[in-house]
Amino acid sequence: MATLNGSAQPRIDTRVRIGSARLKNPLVAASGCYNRGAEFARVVDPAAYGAIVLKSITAQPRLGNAMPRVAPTPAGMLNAIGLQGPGIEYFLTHEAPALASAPTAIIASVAGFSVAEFAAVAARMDGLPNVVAIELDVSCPNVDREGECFAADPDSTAAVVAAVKERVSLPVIAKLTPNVADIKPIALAAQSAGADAVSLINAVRGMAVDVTAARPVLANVSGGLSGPAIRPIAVNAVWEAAKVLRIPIIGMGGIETGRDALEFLMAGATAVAIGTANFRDPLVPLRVLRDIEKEAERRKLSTVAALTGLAHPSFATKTGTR
Amino acid sequence: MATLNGSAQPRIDTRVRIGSARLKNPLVAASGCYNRGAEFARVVDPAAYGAIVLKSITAQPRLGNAMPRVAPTPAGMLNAIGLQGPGIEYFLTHEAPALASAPTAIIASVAGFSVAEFAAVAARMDGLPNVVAIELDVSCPNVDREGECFAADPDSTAAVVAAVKERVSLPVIAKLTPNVADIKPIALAAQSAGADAVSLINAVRGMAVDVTAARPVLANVSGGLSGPAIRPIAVNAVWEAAKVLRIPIIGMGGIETGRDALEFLMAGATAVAIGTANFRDPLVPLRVLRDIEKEAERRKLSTVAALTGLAHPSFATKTGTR
Amino acid sequence: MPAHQQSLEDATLVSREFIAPGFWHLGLRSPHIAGRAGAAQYVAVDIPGDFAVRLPLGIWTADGDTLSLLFREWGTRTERLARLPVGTTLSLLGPLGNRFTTPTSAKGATIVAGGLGIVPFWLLAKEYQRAGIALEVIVGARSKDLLVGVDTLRELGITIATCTDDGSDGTQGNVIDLLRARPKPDLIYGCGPPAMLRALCSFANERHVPCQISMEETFGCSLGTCWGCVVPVRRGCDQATGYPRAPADSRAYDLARVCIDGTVFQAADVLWQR
Amino acid sequence: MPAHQQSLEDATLVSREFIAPGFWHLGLRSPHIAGRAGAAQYVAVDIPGDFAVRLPLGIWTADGDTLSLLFREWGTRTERLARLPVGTTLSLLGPLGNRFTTPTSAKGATIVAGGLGIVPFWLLAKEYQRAGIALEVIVGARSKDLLVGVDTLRELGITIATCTDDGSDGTQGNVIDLLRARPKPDLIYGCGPPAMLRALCSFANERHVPCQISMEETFGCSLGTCWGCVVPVRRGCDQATGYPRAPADSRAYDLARVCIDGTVFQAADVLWQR
Ligand SMILES: Cc1cc2nc3c(=O)[nH]c(=O)nc-3n(C[C@H](O)[C@H](O)[C@H](O)COP(=O)(O)OP(=O)(O)OC[C@H]3O[C@@H](n4cnc5c(N)ncnc54)[C@H](O)[C@@H]3O)c2cc1C
Ligand SMILES: Cc1cc2nc3c(=O)[nH]c(=O)nc-3n(C[C@H](O)[C@H](O)[C@H](O)COP(=O)(O)OP(=O)(O)OC[C@H]3O[C@@H](n4cnc5c(N)ncnc54)[C@H](O)[C@@H]3O)c2cc1C
Ligand SMILES: Cc1cc2nc3c(=O)[nH]c(=O)nc-3n(C[C@H](O)[C@H](O)[C@H](O)COP(=O)(O)O)c2cc1C
Ligand SMILES: Cc1cc2nc3c(=O)[nH]c(=O)nc-3n(C[C@H](O)[C@H](O)[C@H](O)COP(=O)(O)O)c2cc1C
Ligand code: FES
Ligand code: FES
Repeated sequence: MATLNGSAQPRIDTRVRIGSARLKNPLVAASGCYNRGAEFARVVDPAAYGAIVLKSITAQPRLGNAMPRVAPTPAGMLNAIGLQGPGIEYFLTHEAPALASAPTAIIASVAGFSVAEFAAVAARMDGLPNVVAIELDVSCPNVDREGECFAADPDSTAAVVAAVKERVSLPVIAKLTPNVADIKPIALAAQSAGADAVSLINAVRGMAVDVTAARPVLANVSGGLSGPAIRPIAVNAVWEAAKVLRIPIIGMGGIETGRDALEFLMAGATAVAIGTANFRDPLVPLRVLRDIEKEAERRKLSTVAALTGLAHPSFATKTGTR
Repeated sequence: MATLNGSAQPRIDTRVRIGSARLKNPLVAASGCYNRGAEFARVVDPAAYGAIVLKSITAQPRLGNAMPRVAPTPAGMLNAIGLQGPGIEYFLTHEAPALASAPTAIIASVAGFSVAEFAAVAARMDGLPNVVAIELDVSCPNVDREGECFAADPDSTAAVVAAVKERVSLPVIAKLTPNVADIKPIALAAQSAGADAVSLINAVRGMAVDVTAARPVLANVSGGLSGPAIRPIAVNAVWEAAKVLRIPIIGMGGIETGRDALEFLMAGATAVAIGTANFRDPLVPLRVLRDIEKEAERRKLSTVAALTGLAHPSFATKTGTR
Repeated sequence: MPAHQQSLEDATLVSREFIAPGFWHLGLRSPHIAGRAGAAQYVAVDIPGDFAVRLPLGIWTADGDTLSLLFREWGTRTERLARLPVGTTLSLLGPLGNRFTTPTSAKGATIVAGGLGIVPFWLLAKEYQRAGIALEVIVGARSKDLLVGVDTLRELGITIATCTDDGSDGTQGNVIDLLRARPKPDLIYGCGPPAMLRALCSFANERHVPCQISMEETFGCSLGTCWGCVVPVRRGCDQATGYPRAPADSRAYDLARVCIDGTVFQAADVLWQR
Repeated sequence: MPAHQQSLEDATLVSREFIAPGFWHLGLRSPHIAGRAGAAQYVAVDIPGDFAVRLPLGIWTADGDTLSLLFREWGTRTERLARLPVGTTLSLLGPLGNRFTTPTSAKGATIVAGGLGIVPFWLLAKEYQRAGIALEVIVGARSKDLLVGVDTLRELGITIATCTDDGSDGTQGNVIDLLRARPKPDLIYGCGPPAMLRALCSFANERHVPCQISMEETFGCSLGTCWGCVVPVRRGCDQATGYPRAPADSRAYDLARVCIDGTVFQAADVLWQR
């Protein structure tokens, strides 16, 4: 099991709050990138993360898209997994029990194609062992509204959040898409509907062409771009949302180093999620946490939470909640 | 003056058409990245480009944004130049005459903050020496409509294009922003309003935080992300627009190699523009053109134009115009 | 289970050999991974440059503290890898994936490789030599210049039949033609392009010959967590596919991950059409 | 004009020296650029990795076919550069920018450098030595560990006065304090952080001492085409600023590009506030 040289005892308080959930540190393994951590356990202790977000679960089993489903791109990758998954029934029977021995806090993730589906699946996640919050992947097409993506529209986003909030007691996190002209109205709609936090950002729509074969690389044609390439887009989304929100933000998109994570925290995020970078360097949570702690120390801060919004003018006037 | 080893005589027809304009090859130097080519002439012959798009010109002189205005990012850069420029009067008196000795065809670029400003500036560009088309940078905030970006809205985009078309005889190219949920309605609005082509894409909104100073790197906070990082986003925009458009597309965003340019052509672009890559490798147009020609040869095509849309199902049913 | 002992190791590039146009052979000092590498296992290489995901490459030879890679310049990552100077430090993750198994009862086996599908077989050949079991090897490619690694395998003292589509080396024809022309094998191992593997599976399944194939897909994580590399396999087969399963009501298969449930699958378990 | 003879050159890294924590000295064989480098000129380096724009670094020494760079690990690009093995090929574009000028009539001059602002002065000192003109050098930094390159400059046989904010080397105080304590110089050259340069310009302008400063900004293109690196300068000054000019009606200045109109500006021409 790998550890990092020079990572001394934490001298500062790394805990953060996401609604009523307390995470031991602000690092979250992003949905769809970490399973429950078991595959990584051979190289790194997944307990390095303050929480692990599960792959999004749908009502029905889904086979996902045809192959190829992933493609490397400059400083990033495209994926079009297509929400492959066993569906909520199988998940509850065969997988949820194992959450009792999860290495760290778990955030369940729900995806759906109608408001009712979100609410029904989320309700069944409430109260599972070690699950401290529920994230809603509202970046899928809304079949109630002609297939437009939920998170492209404030009303659809609000409808999902409100319906879920009615059914669950855990904190609810709305995960928004960057494929919009302005993230602020969507984030505000989520907040008004009762979201306890927002996750920013899901992958950015993109595609690649295989010029030898003269066809799209992905069988699904387009996919989601993740990795360092999208970091400036993601930091901007967090910054914009932080202008208008009271609820905490979980920032993500291309985090590979402590410096990258600090960009998000200083732009207004309370926690950060790491996805693609785990594939390149499984030790990434150790490095990032060590470097965040160092920065807090350098600034003579006693908590990591105090880094939130340091670069953001809005935070000069805000108080406590984050 | 550098040339490339092994770049033999073109054996295939590299010419392309953008409306009534004929370019000797499909490579265009992107707006804001090449001036008129003079600075590059010490290292490479700017005539390698089929056309050079000038930096966008506004009605009034503009000082642009405060410094810093650029920042490196993973596989890209951010810029927030802020349309610095001498304004149309100065341009016409002091700079336009030199266009008579331009190394290749020139595409003038116009930016404005109202429909009237676009039309007035574009009208004065019509008929300048060597200028073969006019590109409209509709990615600036629209003061007529509460500062929303023109290209975020189909109607604003159409209004600009229509107003300009009434005043100029040269082909008009609408340059659209990727910062929208769906590029198709905007591209269609430009086409219906009479645009002869669209340029896709302008830089993607992003930002970076200087974590040492705990403030945004750019004085303007956010800027435009360009370079290889955005290529999958740009290729996707071209692919989407090509589904619905009849007019040609100039594709751009992160092109550094022939393979990159081929992605755009095969996704449906008739020409491609290169911006940021000139900064890293001034020889980029030579390399890209050679490799595009090689690919056309490998496929036994007699024209580069025949590469357009090769990967795109819509092109199987389309004819001639591109 | 030895296949699950993996390391994240900083390897040193110790040799770099151009073997044919577009083909390279790299030697890497990587004691932990080399010491544990099994046939059909691979490493995930963090190529320096603007790459956010690792590149999976099969382990060709492994001897003492050194392993080697045999690869083609396919695209940007392999081109970059081919140009790194000796002395470069490269982060490797491995050995990854399961292995070809060598049944102790085997009387003999036939290896069928297409092009770079030869990669997993140097280690397998060594295992067979150690076990003293007879092995015959068939390697095919489109043409002579795409037949690489054959000499290295011959150096082990193994007899190899080659074939090419254009007859530029060995018999003219493909590996299945060659296989058909021989006595029915007891056991087959296969690796190569999808079309070849598919034909090989039909061949083996029709004749009820046990056959193990090593498959390839574009990988994202190489670790089993992104679900980017799935292949449909018969439900209830050998592979511990983990979740998610195909919907029980509609399809009689699971989606297995090539990167971690494979790369080795039983020919009888792989379903070629969805 | 020699400053305009630029090359795109594949240079070889021939030496790599750690000179103080975070500071590095690299030697590069780059005959075309080294042969033409002038004081205050720079190279734009294409750092291998995920970087879309070149990194500008001042030319420290240039001797025969080799030039050297003296730099600090500021961030990702300089960190990467510091870790490249000797033997690496690096694409350089240069020499870029204008140069310090050495008036033939000069009786003597004073160099004022802050921290890494020492970089342009090795080449300038050589020029002065060749011309046989007296030179005095003042170098300051926050503390001793940030004073780099001083020994190399002393090796040319030049007397150097140092100062540090904390008194850990030389006089305690800043370079302007030192300058004030001396007889009025005939000519000043300056390079260093913005605050120092600004103070230096006030000092020189108030006393009507001719003063040339080499400035720094974050660069995009390093070629004069992206307008990412501008500084306001007095209208009608020496610098050929090219377009675009500031609006004639409202402001009495032009925006000059540091990368190509500079990096050297006359202290009397630079406008520090907009
Ligand atoms: C487990 C595993 C083991 C592997 N072992 C080896 C090995 O030992 N040696 C080796 O050379 N490769 C091996 N590969 C294949 C290699 O990982 C891929 O070819 C990879 O895509 C090359 O990356 P790239 O960035 O250089 O090219 P890419 O940019 O990914 O591809 C460039 C172009 O090449 C085409 N292409 C890429 N790979 C292939 C392929 N395998 N077959 C046909 N066309 C292709 C693409 O369609 C594209 O047009 C292995 C793959 C896996 C999953
Ligand atoms: C013409 C020119 C010549 C130069 N010559 C040299 C040289 O000879 N030696 C040298 O060491 N540098 C030199 N620089 C500065 C160097 O190019 C920049 O510092 C560059 O930003 C470093 O890139 P990076 O990617 O490593 O760091 P970045 O990622 O750009 O910066 C990382 C962090 O360091 C801070 N930072 C970066 N640069 C500076 C700076 N110069 N001063 C204070 N804080 C900074 C940033 O604010 C940021 O917090 C020169 C710059 C120019 C324009
Ligand atoms: C292979 C892969 C699968 C993903 N699956 C999901 C998913 O099921 N639900 C979800 O909300 N986000 C999913 N994401 C998005 C990530 O959680 C994250 O928002 C995005 O990748 C940006 O972060 P990164 O750059 O650190 O990877 C997936 C990302 C990847 C790369
Ligand atoms: C420094 C800089 C300045 C730019 N200025 C303009 C501009 O004035 N008008 C415009 O339409 N696009 C401008 N662009 C956008 C480019 O023309 C191009 O659309 C974008 O950079 C994507 O291409 P690239 O990745 O090849 O650079 C600018 C881009 C850069 C990097
Ligand atoms: S490559 Fe990620 S699961 Fe196989
Ligand atoms: S850095 Fe581009 S103009 Fe100076």
